[in-house]
Amino acid sequence: MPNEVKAFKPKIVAFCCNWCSYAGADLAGTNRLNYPADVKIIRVPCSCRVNPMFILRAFQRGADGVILCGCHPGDCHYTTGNYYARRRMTLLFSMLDYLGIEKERTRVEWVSAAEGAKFAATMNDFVETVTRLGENKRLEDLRCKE
Amino acid sequence: MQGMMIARAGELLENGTVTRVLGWQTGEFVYDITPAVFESAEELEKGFVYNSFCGNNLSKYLIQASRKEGKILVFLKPCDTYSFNQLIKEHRIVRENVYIIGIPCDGKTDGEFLKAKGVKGILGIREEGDNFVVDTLYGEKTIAREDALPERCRNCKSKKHMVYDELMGEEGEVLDSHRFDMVEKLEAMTPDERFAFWRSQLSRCIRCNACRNVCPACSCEKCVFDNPQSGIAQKAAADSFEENMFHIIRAFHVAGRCTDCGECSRVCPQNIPLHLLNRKFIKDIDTFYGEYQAGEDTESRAPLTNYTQEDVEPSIVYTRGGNN
Amino acid sequence: MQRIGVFVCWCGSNIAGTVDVKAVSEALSHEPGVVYSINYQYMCSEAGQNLVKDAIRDYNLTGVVICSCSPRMHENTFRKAAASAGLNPYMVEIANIREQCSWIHKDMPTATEKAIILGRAAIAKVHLNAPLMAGESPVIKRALVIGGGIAGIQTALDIADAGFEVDIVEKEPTIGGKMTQLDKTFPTLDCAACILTPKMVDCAQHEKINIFSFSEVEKVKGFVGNFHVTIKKKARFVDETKCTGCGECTAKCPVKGVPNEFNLGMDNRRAIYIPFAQAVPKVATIDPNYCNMLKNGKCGLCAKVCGAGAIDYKQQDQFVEREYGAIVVATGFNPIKLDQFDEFGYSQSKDVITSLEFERLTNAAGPTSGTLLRPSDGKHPHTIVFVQCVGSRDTSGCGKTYCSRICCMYTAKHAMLTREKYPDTDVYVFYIDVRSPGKNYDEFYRRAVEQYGVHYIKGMVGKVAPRADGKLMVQASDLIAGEQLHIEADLVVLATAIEPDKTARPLATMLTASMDTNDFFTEAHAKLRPVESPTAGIFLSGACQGPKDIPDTVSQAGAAAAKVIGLLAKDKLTTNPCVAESNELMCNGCSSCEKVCPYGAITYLDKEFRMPDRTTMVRRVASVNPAVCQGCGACTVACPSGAMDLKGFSNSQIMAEVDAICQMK
Amino acid sequence: MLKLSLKKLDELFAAMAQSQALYIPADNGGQAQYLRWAPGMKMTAALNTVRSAKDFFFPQTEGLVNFKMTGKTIEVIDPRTEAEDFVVFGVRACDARSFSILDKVFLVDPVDTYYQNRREHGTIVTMACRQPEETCFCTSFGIDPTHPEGDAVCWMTDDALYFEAVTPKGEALKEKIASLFEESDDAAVKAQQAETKAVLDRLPLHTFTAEPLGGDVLMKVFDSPSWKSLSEACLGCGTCTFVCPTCQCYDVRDFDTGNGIQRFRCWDSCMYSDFTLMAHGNSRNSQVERFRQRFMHKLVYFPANNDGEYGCVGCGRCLAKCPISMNIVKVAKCLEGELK
Amino acid sequence: MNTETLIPKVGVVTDIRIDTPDVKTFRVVGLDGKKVFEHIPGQCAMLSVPGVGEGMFSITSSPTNTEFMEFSIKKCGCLTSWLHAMEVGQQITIRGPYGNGFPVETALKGKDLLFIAGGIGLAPLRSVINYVRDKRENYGKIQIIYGSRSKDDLVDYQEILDEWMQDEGVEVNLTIDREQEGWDGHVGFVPNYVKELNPDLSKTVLMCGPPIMIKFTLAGLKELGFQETQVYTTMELRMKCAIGKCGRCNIGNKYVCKDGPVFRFDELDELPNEY
Repeated sequence: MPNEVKAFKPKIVAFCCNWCSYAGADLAGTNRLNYPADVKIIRVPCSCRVNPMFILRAFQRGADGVILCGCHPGDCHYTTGNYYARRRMTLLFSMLDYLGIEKERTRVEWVSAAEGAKFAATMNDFVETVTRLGENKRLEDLRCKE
Repeated sequence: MQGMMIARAGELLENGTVTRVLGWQTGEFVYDITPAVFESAEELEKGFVYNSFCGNNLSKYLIQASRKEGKILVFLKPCDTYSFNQLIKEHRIVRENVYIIGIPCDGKTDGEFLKAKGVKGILGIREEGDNFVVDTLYGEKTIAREDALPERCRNCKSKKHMVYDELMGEEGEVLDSHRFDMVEKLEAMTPDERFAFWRSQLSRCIRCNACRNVCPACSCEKCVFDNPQSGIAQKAAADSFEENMFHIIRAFHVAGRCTDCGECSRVCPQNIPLHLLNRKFIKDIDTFYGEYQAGEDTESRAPLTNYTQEDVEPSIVYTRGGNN
Repeated sequence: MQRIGVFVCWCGSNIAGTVDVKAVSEALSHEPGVVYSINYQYMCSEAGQNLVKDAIRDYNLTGVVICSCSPRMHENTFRKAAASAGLNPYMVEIANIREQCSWIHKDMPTATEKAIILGRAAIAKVHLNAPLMAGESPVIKRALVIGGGIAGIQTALDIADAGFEVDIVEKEPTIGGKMTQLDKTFPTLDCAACILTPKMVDCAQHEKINIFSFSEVEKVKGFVGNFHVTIKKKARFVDETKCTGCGECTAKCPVKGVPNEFNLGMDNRRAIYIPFAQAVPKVATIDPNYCNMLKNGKCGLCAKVCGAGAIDYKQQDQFVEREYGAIVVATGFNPIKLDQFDEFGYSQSKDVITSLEFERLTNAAGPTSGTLLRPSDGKHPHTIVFVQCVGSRDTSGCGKTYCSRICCMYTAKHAMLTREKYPDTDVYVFYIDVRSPGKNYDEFYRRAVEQYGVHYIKGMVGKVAPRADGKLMVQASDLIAGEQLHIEADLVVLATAIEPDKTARPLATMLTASMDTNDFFTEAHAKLRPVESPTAGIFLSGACQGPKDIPDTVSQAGAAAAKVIGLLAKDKLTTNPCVAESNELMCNGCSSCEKVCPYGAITYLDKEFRMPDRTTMVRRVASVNPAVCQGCGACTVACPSGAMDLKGFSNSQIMAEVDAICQMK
Repeated sequence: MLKLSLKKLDELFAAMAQSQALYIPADNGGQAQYLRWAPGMKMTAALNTVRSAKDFFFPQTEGLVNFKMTGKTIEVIDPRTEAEDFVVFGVRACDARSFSILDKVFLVDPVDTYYQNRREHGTIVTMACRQPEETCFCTSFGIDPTHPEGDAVCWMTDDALYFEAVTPKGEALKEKIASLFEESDDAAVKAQQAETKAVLDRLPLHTFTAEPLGGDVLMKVFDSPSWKSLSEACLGCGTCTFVCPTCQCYDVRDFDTGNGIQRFRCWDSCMYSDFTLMAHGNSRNSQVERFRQRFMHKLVYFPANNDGEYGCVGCGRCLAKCPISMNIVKVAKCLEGELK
Repeated sequence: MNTETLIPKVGVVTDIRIDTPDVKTFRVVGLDGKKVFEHIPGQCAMLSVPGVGEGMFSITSSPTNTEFMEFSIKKCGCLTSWLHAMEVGQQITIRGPYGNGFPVETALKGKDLLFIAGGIGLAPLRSVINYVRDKRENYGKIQIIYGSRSKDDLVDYQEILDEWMQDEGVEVNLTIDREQEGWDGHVGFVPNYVKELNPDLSKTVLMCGPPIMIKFTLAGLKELGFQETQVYTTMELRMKCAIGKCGRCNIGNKYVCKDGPVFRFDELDELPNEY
């Protein structure tokens, strides 16, 4: 099948806070809840550790979608971290949208350690959304695609 | 006004209140004015100028100047005082070493802006009523003052000084401006149109760093883009990604701190409307977290170092503006 | 260049079932820096750990990547193994190829490819890992309790009983707090003084407890285990060490018309006074606002009558510096001011009183010696209206949005006691909801309604208007009957909302402890760490954290004590080495990081820098206290210059992971 | 001399673009910029482009060499492919002169083959100036804006374009387009030149000269106390450098694409604080020194190494674009003032 | 001349010698196992690790060594740290030679030579010293004054002991900054030691070391009666292209990479003091 067009497989980077979402992802695993292998998780201590730089970097390096998962507001292990993350990401996403970059490529989702099912569902949905959008062209760095 | 300023500055030098004066100096032409430090009445007489071309925001110079020995007198226009306050808030200026005289401002233009209006070969400029009369190599030209002012002045946000030790002229007022009109227009476009708009703008960037270096909010000891350790250092934007990256991160770093002084757009040699990026953040902050004007005071918490439990979720971006 | 060992775990068939572990270890062996790569059935087993240890020694590994289950499971196991082989434990990274790979993917090629990528990300990170050392700091084995109410007393007693020294700082002349002013306590109706005063005496007599009464915290420096506190002992013009509390002076003092704050101004005291009979310490205090001697040097009577020679008109504020390992905040509460609630006529009629005033009017030691009399004319009231939620659950902006939690129960108590003592009295209670979820609380409330015939009316009081004849016209709505009520009352009692003590806010600033918008101290975690402040070494006891009644306060006080004891029992604190660090050369001193730090771990120093032109310049720079930082990383993003970075999760490490994951291969 | 009606300008562009890339100064974002010509594109009315024409030979970023790293081994790959031929149309006299200055840097031994390659593939068609701006001072460096250098030279009057080939490259181009032109005398051109020269004499900077700074006053100029006040307001940005047609400093950097390393060079500015930064120090620590370097280089060092030719062509871009309006004219005048 | 001067060649590190706690000497050959290029003593090469950086290093080995080149490199920044972490067999890139080198075949020929070095400053001089030792007949007497912080910081100590000190007509004077156990040689700073030794005024001086040493030694030499025209040194500034085009390594109108790195002090005198 040499001429068959390879189906688009998006690259998704998921930043997960150590205390809630990463544990939620573990729980999804423990419960054998499927989500696409396109999602790769990076563990961070808190959603507030995620710098907009990291998100842009991911797009530069070829990511098609970036999702940030943290504790539910009010449940932050560090009390207030996700509140700051929420503001930062709201503004960043709004700016990306303003620049005409597909806003659906970025997402924030609050996933607790108990929400394995939500984690898997979120990832399934996000991968589907990004797959629909197709390859990231507007924030790509062609040098990294050679 | 210029005469009063020179006289007052001379007095303050004379009586020892200040040892230096930060102001503007005349140039080769009527419009090429340079910020300068004056140390004597003679120097002031010789070169000090205040006219419709003194657009430079002098606040940022005080980061260094206020740390030097002795007190410095600075003339600040209303919009400059916002920057000054913001720098005070961030502990960048030593307040005790600065004596501020607030001066009125009716908007500042520059030679480049007049040329963009089709004026060639400027030899001299007179202000006659609401007009600029420009003497050029190719004859005289009259431009209405209103048309000769750049966007930042036509949409002036405030004639009120936020801080001063002494005020020249009357105390002004905070104005209702239309400064978000263009942002709204962009928001109303489709993402494709917006993308095309910004690509056409940012692709002209030559990474001269003038916007960054002039910006009073960009006062970092070392910018992440100059720091090889930061992982995002870049000298010349090698491709479209790096152009976007620089301007997004720069706007983000000054979000909630940018006073909207407009210097970035003024200095851009490529005429990129960089203030539209900053204003987007300002507008979003106002909408999401309540009205906030950076530099209005020296105490309040900046929006990005603050939160409320009821803040909007990032998903608001999906449901808002810019139809798909 | 690191020398990295990669260890791929099969986890039996848990991983090996869907991930081709051999292919993973083979693929990763070609990554830059990888000098050793194997796979094994159970890496976490002793044999597996030995593989790691041996490889570290044999191959001089400087970094280890374990591809296995979640780091939440075995990160510590492998860190310990590495440490035992002489490798810094923070040079170990885990690639989670079980929970986040083999268990969720069914297709072997897919799972294997992902496992390789996750391994690469871990390798990329390890390349940038640096050895980290957990810091240690000594613990000063003494606690400070700020506030000497029931919360502070209980915490102090519990800590002291465990053998640690405790200082109580109380701003009033006596400890005891609000509880001393109460008459009976719900739901058991035992007398407040009877259960409180023995504890006060215990405090005074406990050899481990030291009471600084009439004192305030002036300055706090340091951090968990090492707080340096300056305590201001306000001048009371009486030598505490000499005064015997005999009361001779307070009886002789000629200045009689001083409003007595203990009775909420409903009677008077002298210029020299002891707040109440059971005060601890039982020492007189001169009120300089009223004392003639202090005001104009004329009098000196108290000094003459004092047999102990304790009077000292020249006494000054004294400052005491003490060191503590832990600080407990127990600053309590106050009823709110009622300025915003004109509709209840509090300022217009003496017969509209607060619940706390009602307590004093029914207390045997109160201004009426326990007989319930109208403050205006000293007559027995026959109709009493209790108004609930005065300023509580108020979204109008005049009061507080929260529920004050104690009012429902004490109002039931007041109503019940009134009906018991004066059965001829009609008692109405207007309420929005009755909240009685404590043990035996609802039974208590129902007794008031069912057994004592208190009229509970669900509804709001709209207006209380004093009439010329002294009656109070109460206009209210009965929400259930749907009608307007007009009641002629003799006494109206307002269940006033409570708020944190005014001293709490400046104290929080000194302690760098965070507060919510209502000025209640925030806890480190609402559910799991309710008695700890996010700032390490600061603990919360009683109503400073949120409204609570005596049983809750005492249990929280005990819990706070247990946490303090746990801390003080340690000789040294081991600190998490994954903390933020500020690069002074890049720091702007802008304070953004400090603002978002939930722990107050960041302070600023003025530091002298050599400038390129060989002059020096003083610049403000941030400094992180590693003993206090918990490593969330909020500061790293707030910092525009990138001067702030987080060890163990540095910008470059995370970006290396991003790169590895996104890499086109 | 060849003549073409301006009505046929589009046809001329089409003809030039037929066999090679054509760049013309066109309006973009309210200012002029060299853009690759496509049908419909009009020439700007502005005197000159914001960015100079040096980009064509010395682009802002340029890949030098790629590396592939596997284990301990390195593979070196030259990324260059044969460059396409191109024509730059409408280059002004100042920019035309700048190429000869750049040549003195890049084409001296050891030759910069990247530059050389582009240079060989490019044909420069210059355009005489008609309406100079007050910021122009090319005449101070012996440049005649009414008769620029170049492979071919053009004059534009109100209704016609006059063309003259100068070099073999220009001749080659002429051959391709000659059919569009008609032969003409140079009367109209002469008249226009005279008219322009009259304007040149009225330029505010027409008396400016950098002469007094040449020769052996180097050390005296270097140690001038004026550098401090001149540079005081300097933001340390690179605007002057990047719009300058003769600034040629560059940086060499590596970019890790994830699949290999791309080594590229990009414009750098001696005004930047990290320009001379080393692991253990910086030879130009303060903005005063960096500022001085830029002007010393153009006015003193470059002439010293190149038979007195200045590193400035008087295009006036830095006068127009400096955010704080500090520029080579002010600097030179101030220093000269001191030398007197 | 290599026309593709910005494109480097691949070099293989065949040996790594640990000289001092922060100096290592790397032996480099081309992929064919031979020397990558020929050079003059004092010339430099651009070494690079792609992705890490490129830097100018003086070639420490003598041109008379026909098999390989050596570089003594002190760990001080990003690139040098990476180089220090290398293992044998690692490939790096190399281009050169750059700079003018010492005038070994002209001005120095037949002269008595005095080498003065401090710390890593011996690296560029080692090339000349070994060149001169190998062409002994062309030069007069050789004196080497070399100092470092401590005995452990003396670069090429073994070679100095085993070879240089054994040569006839070569006088080696070593000194360290502070007293140290196991050291019975001279203790003191180089400038003072030079004055103590009071070398013959007929000698031509080749000097390299930290700026502060250069400054005081030069003053000392002048005091002793040496002329600036007798003293050579070699400079180091920020370099990127190494071919006099990128614009950063200039001192006045001279480019260190092209017109230097070797300067005679009278030449430097005519240049602005910006290095």
